[in-house]
Amino acid sequence: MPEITFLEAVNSALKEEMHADERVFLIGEDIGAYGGAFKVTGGMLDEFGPERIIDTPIAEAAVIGAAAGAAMCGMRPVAELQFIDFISCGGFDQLVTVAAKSRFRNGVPCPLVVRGPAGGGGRGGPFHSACPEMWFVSTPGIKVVFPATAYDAKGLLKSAIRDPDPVLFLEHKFLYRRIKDEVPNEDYVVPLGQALERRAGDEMTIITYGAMVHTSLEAAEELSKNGHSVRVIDLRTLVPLDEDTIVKAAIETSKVMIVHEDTRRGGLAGEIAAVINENAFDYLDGPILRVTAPDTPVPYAPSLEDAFLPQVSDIVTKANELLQY
Amino acid sequence: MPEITFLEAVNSALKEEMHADERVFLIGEDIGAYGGAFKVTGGMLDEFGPERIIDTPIAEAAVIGAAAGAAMCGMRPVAELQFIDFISCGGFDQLVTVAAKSRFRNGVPCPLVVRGPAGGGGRGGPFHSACPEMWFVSTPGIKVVFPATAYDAKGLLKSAIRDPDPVLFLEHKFLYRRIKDEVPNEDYVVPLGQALERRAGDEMTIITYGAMVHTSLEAAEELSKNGHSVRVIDLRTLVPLDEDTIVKAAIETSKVMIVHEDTRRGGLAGEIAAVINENAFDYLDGPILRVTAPDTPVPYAPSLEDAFLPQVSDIVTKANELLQY
Amino acid sequence: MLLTPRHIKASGGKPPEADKDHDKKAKGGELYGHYAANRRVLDKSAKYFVQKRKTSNDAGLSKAQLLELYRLLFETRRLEEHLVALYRQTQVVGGVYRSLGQEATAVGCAYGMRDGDYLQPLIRDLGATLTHGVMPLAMLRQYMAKATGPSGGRDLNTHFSDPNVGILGPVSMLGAMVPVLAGCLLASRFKKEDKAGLVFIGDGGSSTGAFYEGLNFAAVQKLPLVVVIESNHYAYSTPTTTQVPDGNLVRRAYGFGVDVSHVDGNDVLACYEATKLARERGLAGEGPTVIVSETYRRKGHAEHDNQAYVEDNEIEAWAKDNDPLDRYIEFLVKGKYTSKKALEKIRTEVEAELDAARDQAVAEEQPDAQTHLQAVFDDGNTPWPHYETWWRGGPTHREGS
Amino acid sequence: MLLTPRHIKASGGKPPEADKDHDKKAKGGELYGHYAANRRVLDKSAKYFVQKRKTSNDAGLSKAQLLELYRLLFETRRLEEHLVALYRQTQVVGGVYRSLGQEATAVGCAYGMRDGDYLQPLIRDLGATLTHGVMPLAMLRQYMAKATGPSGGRDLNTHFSDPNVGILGPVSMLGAMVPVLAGCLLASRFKKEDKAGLVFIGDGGSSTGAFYEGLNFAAVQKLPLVVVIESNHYAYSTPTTTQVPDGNLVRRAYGFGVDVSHVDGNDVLACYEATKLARERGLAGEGPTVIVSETYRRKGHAEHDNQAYVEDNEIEAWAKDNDPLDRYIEFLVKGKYTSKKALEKIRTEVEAELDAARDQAVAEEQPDAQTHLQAVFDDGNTPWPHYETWWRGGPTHREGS
Ligand SMILES: Cc1ncc(C[n+]2csc(CCOP(=O)(O)OP(=O)(O)O)c2C)c(N)n1
Ligand SMILES: Cc1ncc(C[n+]2csc(CCOP(=O)(O)OP(=O)(O)O)c2C)c(N)n1
Ligand SMILES: [Mg+2]
Ligand SMILES: [Mg+2]
Repeated sequence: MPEITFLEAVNSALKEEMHADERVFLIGEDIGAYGGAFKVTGGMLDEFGPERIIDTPIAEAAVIGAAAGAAMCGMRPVAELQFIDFISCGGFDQLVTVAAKSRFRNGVPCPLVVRGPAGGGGRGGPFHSACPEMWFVSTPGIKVVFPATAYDAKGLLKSAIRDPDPVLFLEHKFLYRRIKDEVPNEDYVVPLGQALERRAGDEMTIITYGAMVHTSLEAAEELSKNGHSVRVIDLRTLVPLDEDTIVKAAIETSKVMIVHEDTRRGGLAGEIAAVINENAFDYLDGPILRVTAPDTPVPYAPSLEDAFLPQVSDIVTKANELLQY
Repeated sequence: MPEITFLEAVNSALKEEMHADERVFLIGEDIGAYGGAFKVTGGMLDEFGPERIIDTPIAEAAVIGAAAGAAMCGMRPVAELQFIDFISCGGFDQLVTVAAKSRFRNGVPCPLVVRGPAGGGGRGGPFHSACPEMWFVSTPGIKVVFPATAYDAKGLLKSAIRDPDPVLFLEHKFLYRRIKDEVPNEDYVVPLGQALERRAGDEMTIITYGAMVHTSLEAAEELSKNGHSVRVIDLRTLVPLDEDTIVKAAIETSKVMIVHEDTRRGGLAGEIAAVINENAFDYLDGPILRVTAPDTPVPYAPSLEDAFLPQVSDIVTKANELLQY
Repeated sequence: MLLTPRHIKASGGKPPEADKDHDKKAKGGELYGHYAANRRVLDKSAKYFVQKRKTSNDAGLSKAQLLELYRLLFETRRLEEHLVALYRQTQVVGGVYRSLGQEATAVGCAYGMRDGDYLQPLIRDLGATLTHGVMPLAMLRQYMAKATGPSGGRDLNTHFSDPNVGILGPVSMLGAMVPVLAGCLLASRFKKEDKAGLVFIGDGGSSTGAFYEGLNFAAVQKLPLVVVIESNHYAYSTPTTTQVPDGNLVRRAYGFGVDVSHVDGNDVLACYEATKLARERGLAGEGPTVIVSETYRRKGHAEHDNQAYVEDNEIEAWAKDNDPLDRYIEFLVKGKYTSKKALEKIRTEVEAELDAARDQAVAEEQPDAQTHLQAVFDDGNTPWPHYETWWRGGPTHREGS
Repeated sequence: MLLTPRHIKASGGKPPEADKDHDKKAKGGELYGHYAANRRVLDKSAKYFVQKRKTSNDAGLSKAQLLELYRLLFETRRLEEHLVALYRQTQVVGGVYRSLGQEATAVGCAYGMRDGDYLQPLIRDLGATLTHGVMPLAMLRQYMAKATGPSGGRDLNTHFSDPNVGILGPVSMLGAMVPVLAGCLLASRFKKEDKAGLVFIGDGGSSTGAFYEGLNFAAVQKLPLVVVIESNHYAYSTPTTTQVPDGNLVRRAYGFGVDVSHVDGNDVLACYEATKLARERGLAGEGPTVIVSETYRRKGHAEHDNQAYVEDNEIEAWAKDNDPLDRYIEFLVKGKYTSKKALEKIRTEVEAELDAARDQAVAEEQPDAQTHLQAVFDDGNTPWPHYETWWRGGPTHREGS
């Protein structure tokens, strides 16, 4: 199996799905000749032509709206946002209003994928570093995917494209060229809604997703040096949330910590805390704790962004607190 | 003290603040001659003239964007959305991007208020019934207020207008003409960030806000008939969240249930569950439970909407479960 | 005098200019269809629109088609009256939004499309919905939130979709459906279907960013999209002059670099013809057309609105002198296309059909939460009434039917 | 030949039409400022813009003002070159976005405003920022994320604001600042201040819904807003013809019902004059003006962009024959407004200032998270550098200074 980067994995998922299914097309800004701001769609214009790789005006309501319309009419559009931050513009309404509610309102499926680079660490400042997942996790009707590895990125994107409902697919830009995996040449999918245990452990569990999977694994490794056995669960999909895996971990390890890059208030950690309370309260031997970014916009200066982003040491400190509880 | 409706309370807060502070002005759709879709600004055009009661095109990015610009330049704008649902359109970006980040980015305060009718029960269907609070609770930089009584609506709106930061002020439309309170004629404020114990109790606590305060109080009354003593806390402000009152209730009653009209996944209940875990885990005698709307858009038919909205009986049932835990 | 819609080419054609002689010409009746009429929004008298005008028949419609149009106009008006009556009996859930006085735009424009084309009606486009093929019974069910209605009680009014028959129900967020329709037409391009799209928007809704982004995208992509701006003087209570400088919607449309048609929106044949031509141009690869339809909303925004913001006599003047049905009847009878008796027969038939539909709909049930609060995602549950239960098909005589 | 910007009145004036003789006229050099030039975006040669043209001086500027403009143009270009050098040394955090070849628009338009007016520059408007009164040192600090920079390291590039001196830094979301500037001008109206606003937008950014809603609102409210569309052929890699039919930004602007000025964006005096006039009209109550500035982005979107999508020789042709600094020097020297030596002196002064500023900024610290990750809400912490630390005031000779 070849080793490819996260970015190449996304690219090859797009290409393979476009070859396999003529209903799949791409739409977005600068995705054609330029190959996208991060070159995720590099080379695809030559391969598929301007009819299937549609460059648009700077108009996210048009990008996502047109994708939604095409999806309702039987296509399988994949819309790219140059940075996922721009989802707050006109396209927001298209996703939460048009796409998310279509099936419920009148049984018309709207199988579009909106994908784009998310997350910090790239010194992008307040408008190029967002983790906007909670706007959509809290909106019924949108699936939300946030992969951590190249293998998952490819397998999950394929699932997302084949899924009969709207999917927001978040690609952590810090991982694009930093993460390499062995990825099969044969077609495969990673099903939506299945978390993965990335590291076994029985003293406590860290539940996390996206780039924080790697930070959490480092932290778990460090904790193991002091003899601690920490399970690390990579959610991979936030909607549907794999409650079974979460609850099982809570029952088996009795201590749970949630780590996310997103800011704290209203973050996914709260939802997980509620789910565990409802399903595994009796098994808890300590409070469900959170390590998250603070409630500020993402700052620009490296000194600030590093303080903003959860670091290995933050996780280790909080984990020790919980382990000693 | 005169008894006035929730709607009249909002109206009089706006009027009094406009009289007291010439920097205050209103901007929105049909708020002038028509007095707003719900007549909240009725009569104000005559009193203050078209310069201070600005009717706009149907363009929420313009409404909130212009309010944000004026706020940065020293005014105290109050923007009305005809229904808060339309916050998903272009105005969303203005609120989460321009207004919310202004102070953090460069120390420029952006003291605007965005207010509008929220919530279900009015048979408004999927696009006129929203509880969109979590989009903003999860976005650093916006305060979120959701009053339950006429007295609070007036006092909190005054606080919101005087607050140095952006505030989203949600008015539950079901309460507009159904709730009447004694409201003082003299100027008063209800400070942001302070929850209120609406009913004393020591066996368990229901934490809630908005229209669900009334539903929860009814449920508590019903539970009391079986001898149960249930505390009911009205959050009033979701950001800043009154963590002290929440934690104190958890410590004192050991059992906590959260009730909200908003849908479940990613709702405020999760955040509260996390806060309690972090601060009062040892005191809990049972899991933190949730009664919320299900994860669907708000349906139109009365039969469906009634099933969607949490009812007294839903609360009682879940409370009994927790009481017996 | 042939009253054809005024057509402004995207490039090369004369764009609109302010007309200093407006008032003089208006008095002389010359200004028919001229954009400057729109400035009368500011006026108290609405005199311009009160000019007696006939309705053209250079549209080349057969007698059967002309009568079919009348049937649809009448059906639209009467169905709305039924809805108001049901509203007063608290049978309707939520509000009723009338199109009284502007039925010609909804019906005429929709009649200019063909079966299979995409139609996106707004709340005031009941007539377009009926014309494109929805059963009156379906609308009654929808307004009364019945389980049998097209959205199974989950959504209201014209808010129901089935792309298989080309109906794309709106969301309430104005403007949002313009990019969505552009997307439908992208899909048709992929599938090599010969489909065009018709999307309605209000004078108010045309101020939204979504409208701008969507129409511009369709223009750049040269998609066969027909956009009808229903310029009915008001957006809720707001006059058109608050939506766009001088209330000039034609200039606004011109800025998109698309063809613009400026028509008398109370002339059902002008609306029909403008749409038909726009559709053909679109399918010939010439891109979108915006039709600015001048009409007037004689009722309030919804039944609860008492229209206190409207000048005295404005409504009465429009009702008396520029009712789209009255005008059309006059044209049909004076032009000897039909007899009063034939029209009476149509009315009797429609009345009977609507009475029956109402009785049936009233007797039906609201949806059960066990079966109708599901399927936010595909979960194997498909409790929606299939379009075959609410679709009667396009009108018999419509071209291409 | 006086080269004044072409001005199109919102009402009554001649709106743009397609010009069949475009190519002929363009060859003859007649088409100066004509909107049809914009269609050359499609062309490979960019020949039209290569026409040798002079720069006018019917703008009525004094010698001191003319030299001040030169200083600002040169300072802008050199400061960007410093930033590129620092970027290569990994001293800059994030990217560098050049305005090479389009400095005349940023500087000229900003020079047409007055101190206290609101200015909203975008990433490519460093020149406007300097012209309005920001210190080069502040920009260096900002690009290197220093605690001493205007945003204290929290945000980047031109993203810093202080309404007290009229600087409204953008958010990255294109178009979003147009309604915000309209709001600033509402505030000035309330306060009875005589302030106008200047907001920059790209050809690409003018496709956004926020731009549409904001400009339309300003137009309906007749606010004194000057909108400069920097038509520089590209939005990232996307040509203007993908943003708007025929790449026709003048027609797009005309649709808003505002005055439109179409100028040679590489002519600093034309930009100055168009802005000055637009500002005056705005303050006289005539509402917004859109200035469509024809220019060319000679560098990639940012330093990492290799411009593979650009046709051969396009950049070279613009550099050789239509550099805004070269043109202006030629005008100044041939017109005997100054000597080569005087210009050389200016350059030497600017170089020294910039060197000193760079050395100072490089030596400074990044912000401390203890003090700079606070105050999302008003919490008594105000760690932002006050504008007095980054503001040198408007240029000495600018009108109204
Ligand atoms: C984006 C958005 N903002 C506000 C509203 C509330 N609203 C519903 S209808 C309406 C007036 C619409 O006027 P117009 O577009 O002229 O259509 P008409 O009712 O005249 O047919 C308004 C403001 C909405 N539905 N969507
Ligand atoms: C709403 C929005 N969508 C996308 C982007 C990403 N983006 C940043 S700059 C840019 C190109 C801008 O082109 P243009 O407006 O022509 O300005 P120029 O760079 O040419 O000065 C794009 C697409 C953005 N900043 N905002
Ligand atoms: Mg209207
Ligand atoms: Mg550009």
